[in-house]
Amino acid sequence: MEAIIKLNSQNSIKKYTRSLARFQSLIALFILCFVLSILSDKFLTIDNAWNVMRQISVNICIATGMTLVVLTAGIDLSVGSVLALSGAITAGLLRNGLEFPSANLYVGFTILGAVLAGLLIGALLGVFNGWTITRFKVPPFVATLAVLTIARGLTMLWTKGFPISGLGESFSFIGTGWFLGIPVPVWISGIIVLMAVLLTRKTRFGRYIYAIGGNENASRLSGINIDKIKIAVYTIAGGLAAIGGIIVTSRLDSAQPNAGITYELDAIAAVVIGGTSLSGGKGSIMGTVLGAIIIGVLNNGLVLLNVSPFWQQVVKGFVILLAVIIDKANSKNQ
Amino acid sequence: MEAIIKLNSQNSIKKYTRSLARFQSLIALFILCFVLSILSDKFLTIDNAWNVMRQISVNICIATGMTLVVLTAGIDLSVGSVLALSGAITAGLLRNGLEFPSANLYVGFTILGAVLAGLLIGALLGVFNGWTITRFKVPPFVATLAVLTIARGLTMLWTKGFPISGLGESFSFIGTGWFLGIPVPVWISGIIVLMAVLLTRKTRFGRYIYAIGGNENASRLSGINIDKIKIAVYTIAGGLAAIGGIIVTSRLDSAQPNAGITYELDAIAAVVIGGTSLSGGKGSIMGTVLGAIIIGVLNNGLVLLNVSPFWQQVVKGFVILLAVIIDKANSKNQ
Amino acid sequence: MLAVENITKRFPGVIALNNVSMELYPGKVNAILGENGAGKSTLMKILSGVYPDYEGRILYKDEPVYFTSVREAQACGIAIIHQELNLIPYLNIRENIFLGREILNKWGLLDKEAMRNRTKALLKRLKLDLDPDTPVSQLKIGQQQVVEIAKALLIDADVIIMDEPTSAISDHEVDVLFGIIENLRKENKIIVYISHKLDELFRIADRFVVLRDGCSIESGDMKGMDQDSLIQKMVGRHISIIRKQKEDQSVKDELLRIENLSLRHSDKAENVLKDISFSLGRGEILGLFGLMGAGRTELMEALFGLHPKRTVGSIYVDGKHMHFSSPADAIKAGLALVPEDRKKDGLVLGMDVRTNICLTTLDDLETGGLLNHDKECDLAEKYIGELRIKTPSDKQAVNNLSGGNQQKIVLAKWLAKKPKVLMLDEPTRGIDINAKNEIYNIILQLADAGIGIIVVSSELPEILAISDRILVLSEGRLTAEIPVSSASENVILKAAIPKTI
Amino acid sequence: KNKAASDQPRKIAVVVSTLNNPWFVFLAQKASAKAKELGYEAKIFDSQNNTALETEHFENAIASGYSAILFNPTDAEGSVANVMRAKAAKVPVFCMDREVNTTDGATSQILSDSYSGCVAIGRYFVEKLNKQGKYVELLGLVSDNNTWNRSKGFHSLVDNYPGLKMVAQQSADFDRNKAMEVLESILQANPDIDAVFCGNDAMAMGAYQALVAAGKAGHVKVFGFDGAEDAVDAIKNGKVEATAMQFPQVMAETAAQYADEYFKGKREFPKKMPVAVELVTQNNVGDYIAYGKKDEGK
Ligand SMILES: Nc1ncnc2c1ncn2[C@@H]1O[C@H](COP(=O)(O)OP(=O)(O)OP(=O)(O)O)[C@@H](O)[C@H]1O
Ligand SMILES: Nc1ncnc2c1ncn2[C@@H]1O[C@H](COP(=O)(O)OP(=O)(O)OP(=O)(O)O)[C@@H](O)[C@H]1O
Ligand SMILES: [Mg+2]
Ligand SMILES: [Mg+2]
Repeated sequence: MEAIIKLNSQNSIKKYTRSLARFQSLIALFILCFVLSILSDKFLTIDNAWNVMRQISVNICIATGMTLVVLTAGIDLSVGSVLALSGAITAGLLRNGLEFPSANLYVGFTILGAVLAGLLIGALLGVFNGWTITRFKVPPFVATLAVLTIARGLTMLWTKGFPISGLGESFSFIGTGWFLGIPVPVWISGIIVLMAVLLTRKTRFGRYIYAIGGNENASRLSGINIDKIKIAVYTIAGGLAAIGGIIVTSRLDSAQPNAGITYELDAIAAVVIGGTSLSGGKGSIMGTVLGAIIIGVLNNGLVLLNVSPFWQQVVKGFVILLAVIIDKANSKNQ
Repeated sequence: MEAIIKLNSQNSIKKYTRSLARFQSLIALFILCFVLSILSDKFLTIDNAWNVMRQISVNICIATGMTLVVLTAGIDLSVGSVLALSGAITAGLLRNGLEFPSANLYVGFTILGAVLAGLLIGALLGVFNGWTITRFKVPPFVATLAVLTIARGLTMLWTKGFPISGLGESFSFIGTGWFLGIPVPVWISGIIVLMAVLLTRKTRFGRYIYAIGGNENASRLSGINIDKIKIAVYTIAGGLAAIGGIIVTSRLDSAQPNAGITYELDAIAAVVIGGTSLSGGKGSIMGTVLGAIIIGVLNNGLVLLNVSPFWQQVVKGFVILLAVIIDKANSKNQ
Repeated sequence: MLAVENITKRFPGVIALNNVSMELYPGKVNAILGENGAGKSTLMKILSGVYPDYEGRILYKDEPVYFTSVREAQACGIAIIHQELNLIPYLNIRENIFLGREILNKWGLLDKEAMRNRTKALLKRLKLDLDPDTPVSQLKIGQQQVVEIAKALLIDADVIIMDEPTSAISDHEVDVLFGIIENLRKENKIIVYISHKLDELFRIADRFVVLRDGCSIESGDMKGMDQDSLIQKMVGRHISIIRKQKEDQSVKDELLRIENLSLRHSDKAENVLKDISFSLGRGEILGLFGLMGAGRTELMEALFGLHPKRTVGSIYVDGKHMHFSSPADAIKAGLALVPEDRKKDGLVLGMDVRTNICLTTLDDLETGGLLNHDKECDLAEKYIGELRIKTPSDKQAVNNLSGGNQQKIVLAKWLAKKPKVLMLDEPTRGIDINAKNEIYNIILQLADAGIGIIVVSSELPEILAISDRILVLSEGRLTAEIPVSSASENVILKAAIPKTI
Repeated sequence: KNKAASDQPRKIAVVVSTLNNPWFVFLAQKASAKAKELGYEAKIFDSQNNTALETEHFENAIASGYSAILFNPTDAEGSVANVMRAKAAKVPVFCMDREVNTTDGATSQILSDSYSGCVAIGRYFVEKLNKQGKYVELLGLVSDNNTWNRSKGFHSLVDNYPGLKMVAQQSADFDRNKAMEVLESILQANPDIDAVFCGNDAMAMGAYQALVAAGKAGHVKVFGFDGAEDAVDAIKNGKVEATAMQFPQVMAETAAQYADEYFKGKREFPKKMPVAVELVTQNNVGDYIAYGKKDEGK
């Protein structure tokens, strides 16, 4: 009896320190926020907080998908292009519908229809990624790099290189609206994060993602269908990039053919700053969210302080480095 | 006696098949060249061959360094920015020298001096990469991403956003000259490749690079000084990026502040298409060279054929995918 | 003499060594005994410079020494064969053996020929018939272990530490190794030998040191010791070794039948397994014996659906013809495989104990589509208790557990799956005598519960102790099928030795 | 050599700095369309804002027998070497929109003067703001010297009015989304600004979007540069104050026309032919369509 009580109390202490440990990047974030709030009195305002949240919502969507991919020891470089293509498809269908001159047919699209079509395209590109990676054993880096190029080309072909603008008030709601006092993009990214947390922590699928990244061989021998899980993960990443694309398009009221260029780097940076290991099997969605917030706060802070664009990059590089070093130092002590 | 003979003949057969296997990407390259030479009569000309060689020489410099880094299971995203900064420093020193207004001092630079200064900067940034990675255990992706940003910022600060041009005839020789019937950049990249092949195959240092990438822990247990090797590898990568920067600057007779953007992707693509595994320990310099040639031939070929720029991207993506799939399929049969 | 004084080593949540002292003598084989997790490997790692942070001190030739790196220990003449294989998979044998001590020619470049020749000589000495240029990733685990031994023999060391060098090799190679150890002993080297195979210790060891729970318990001369008292010292209490009650039984109720199974080599046009047929009954324990490289592991893998494209032949489970195109299919049909290489194929090392144990049975641990934390904990606790897995908690990463305990986790994860047929490839490799006993016990219980069991083992006593029937494999062919009642070491060995030699 | 080639149509290369910006897509398409109309084969090369890639395009184009290059340089200095390369190969180069800093490289340069265009914008800016107020400048890519030409042109005028205070100067990379995000953040620090000057129209549209989100549309005046479709529409709807109309179609077609004349033997071309940049405001926007005047080119 005594032993059990002792065990329990030990357990709860451990749990407590562990849950603190999980939020270690918080320390770096706190320091950053602290410094910024000293330097600018505009930083710590509710308005600005919503501002930052809204700005990072797209990166959070993408980075959430990227986290899943990276947890399986993969990588997805195509997200930026997928974002652009999905946004362009949605905008194009919404604006112009689909014409089949040969059949003398015109199909108009509702907002829902156009959005679903955009999502479908994103998911399909994800399936394609997963398929080449699992079926032909193409390294994820190359497979998704190829899709990066292909999707960008398709975007250019679809838009002919010109933005598609004027998508209407109601479509704008997705990117610029507010609901219950919270911006809609924040709702969307929040829900995505919640679902992803649930997925990674509480479902079999999530567990398999970690297992595959940790040891693919052992996972196969444990009866896990590696290919299925991987394809699913890339599909989710594609779908989430598409959601990001729709948010961006809606916010700008315009689909830009060059949207999303280098977004993959931002997303991967959020993932890695958040403590997920690029070799797979280790990391968390909440870490990625923290990583994205750190990047977002940094971008916001540098503009608030009106740091010259030349210096911004230098400062940004050093702060990111410092954030990771602080994080590492802490996780070591613990 | 018989047994020995048998063993030896077996050995030589094995060696033979293995050396064939090493050049497997050649098949993909041959197919590509064959198709291109059918489609365009300009493709298979000596002029065009030098053309392609000269064009890929910068990527080969960078990708050679990248191969070493990737073999240790690292990655170096900073090469593009390092290239820009080194080029800018060399051009700036050559053009304007260094002024110390406080000391009322002006230091002029010879071409050699300016080039060495550029190389030094590249190597120093490499040392910095290696130092943060080994000393603070920052994941290479983040560490070099930070340096990517920092070096780009420093380039902007140094050039104030303007190109530095008019560097003189003799400096141009590095990028545009010919020597013994071969373009100088091709000489430079060729020598670098030779030395890197020697390094990886014939030296202790090279052996340790493979060992670290194959199993870092086991290497440490074998008494290898991991940190030293890693720092050296990043330093080499930085130095080679600097050489690339000097070639680019010399070819254009101008240092562009935005030079080298996304070059890291090209370099990594060459490495991976060449069969080096991003998880380290496996791969070769010659593979990377083949990868770079495939990319270069593809870029060249798509331009020679009258493919529209938008379609080019789509085609390029698919061809890269196909090249890797062909490669994989062959290495499986063997 | 090498002496260790009051060494204490802590890991987060564990005290691996607690005030340990011992003396190791030259010209003697010093055996270190202890249960899994007793701290043997940790102590050896301190001696070889892997862990520079410890309390206490080391005396070598009466001088205090302190190693901050492996290199320093090597320079002092200390060589070690680590328990865990530490080879670089993509490098070849020669490159691995010379890693960190390459021979250079006069240009400062690697002298490949010199290294190849010395490797050849070493391999010959160890009777490993392999080309020095074979990549290590193509070697089976037993061959890799021989390479590890070669690596330690390369440097002219004064102290040679062998941490379970024989866990993955069969008797033939053990004999070779012991021959080498004899020589080293004659050269007055300090030999430290760790093994869970007590019979080996009686053959080779001169002295023993017993560790229990991180403390040094006793040391002395091997002469005059018997197995029971050694076990008593290690475990702290008396245990009796389990043996199966021999009741001659023919296959009652057929569970698994294999007909004409062949397996093509992964890159050569020949068969690794040739025309194998046998059957397994409900509640039967089938022992599968063979020398290293006989193809036992390949047989298990083929049965488990790991090489669907290279396998031909028929598999029947419960009389139903089956085709397995992946392990998932085999698992669905009720098969389970505890693989030979637990690190590579058995465990997700970075994950914790609980997650590893639950990995195969997640579908049973869900409520309403979500994983149920309590059910997971219960399952993990159950097996940690039943198999006496020594771990500070079920949240410990399996990485940090001792080898024996890792093995138990692999076993646990398959027991949780409640298979019809359990295939165990070297299940007691690296496991202490007590745990071995427990595993035998479990195997027998499972058999009583009607599970068909195939045990692959290189240890004849083990095979003889627990099998109902024994199959012998030699060069990919089934050469004998012997009911245990008529089996003896001689008969089995005769069938196992290839005819071509 | 020319004889042999004359059986097939001659080939004209259109090398543009980037296709990631609709303005240049338009320029490239018009140039290639005009060349095709004149009976030539035409192909577009995208330099992706990368001078080194531009060099490759020149080399490839020269090697594969293009007879003229309609050229939109990535950089006034960095592209000099490329133009000289073509000159050495006796391939005439006609620059469009952007200049290269050499007098004897290009056969002719048909230029739109960003600098004076921005001076004009600056003048209108001062007038609209009544010489009084706080404003924000959004720069393009800081590594692009066009960014600085525009900025300098603007400031050469506006900086003479001490009542006009620039409270923030940030880069938004010529990108609509980036402009929106950057201005959103700037508005946090400076909620009371009166105007935003943007280095191109994409950024102007992004800035407008940010103002809408902050509820400040209509209170803050937005100025762009280029004459893109969205901006012209936005000026019509009173969302944006003004932009500077460049005439890509005019420049592209002139360049193609010159190439045609060159092949027909003409060698005397104006070294520099400026195409005026016109100020488009809410007063005269009716005369303009995307990238041009209403009546032109139809
Ligand atoms: N890196 C580590 N981190 C945390 N705990 C560790 C680590 N390495 C070992 N331990 C713990 O230290 C104890 C001693 O382990 P050690 O490997 O020395 O045992 P051993 O006697 O060699 O066992 P075996 O016979 O199974 O090899 C065990 O409880 C183990 O879990
Ligand atoms: N990946 C591989 N590449 C080349 N040869 C292989 C490979 N795997 C197995 N072999 C060969 O197949 C034969 C059977 O090996 P296997 O490991 O199945 O035997 P085993 O009886 O299980 O031996 P061990 O005692 O090592 O487990 C051996 O000759 C081995 O060399
Ligand atoms: Mg041990
Ligand atoms: Mg085996």
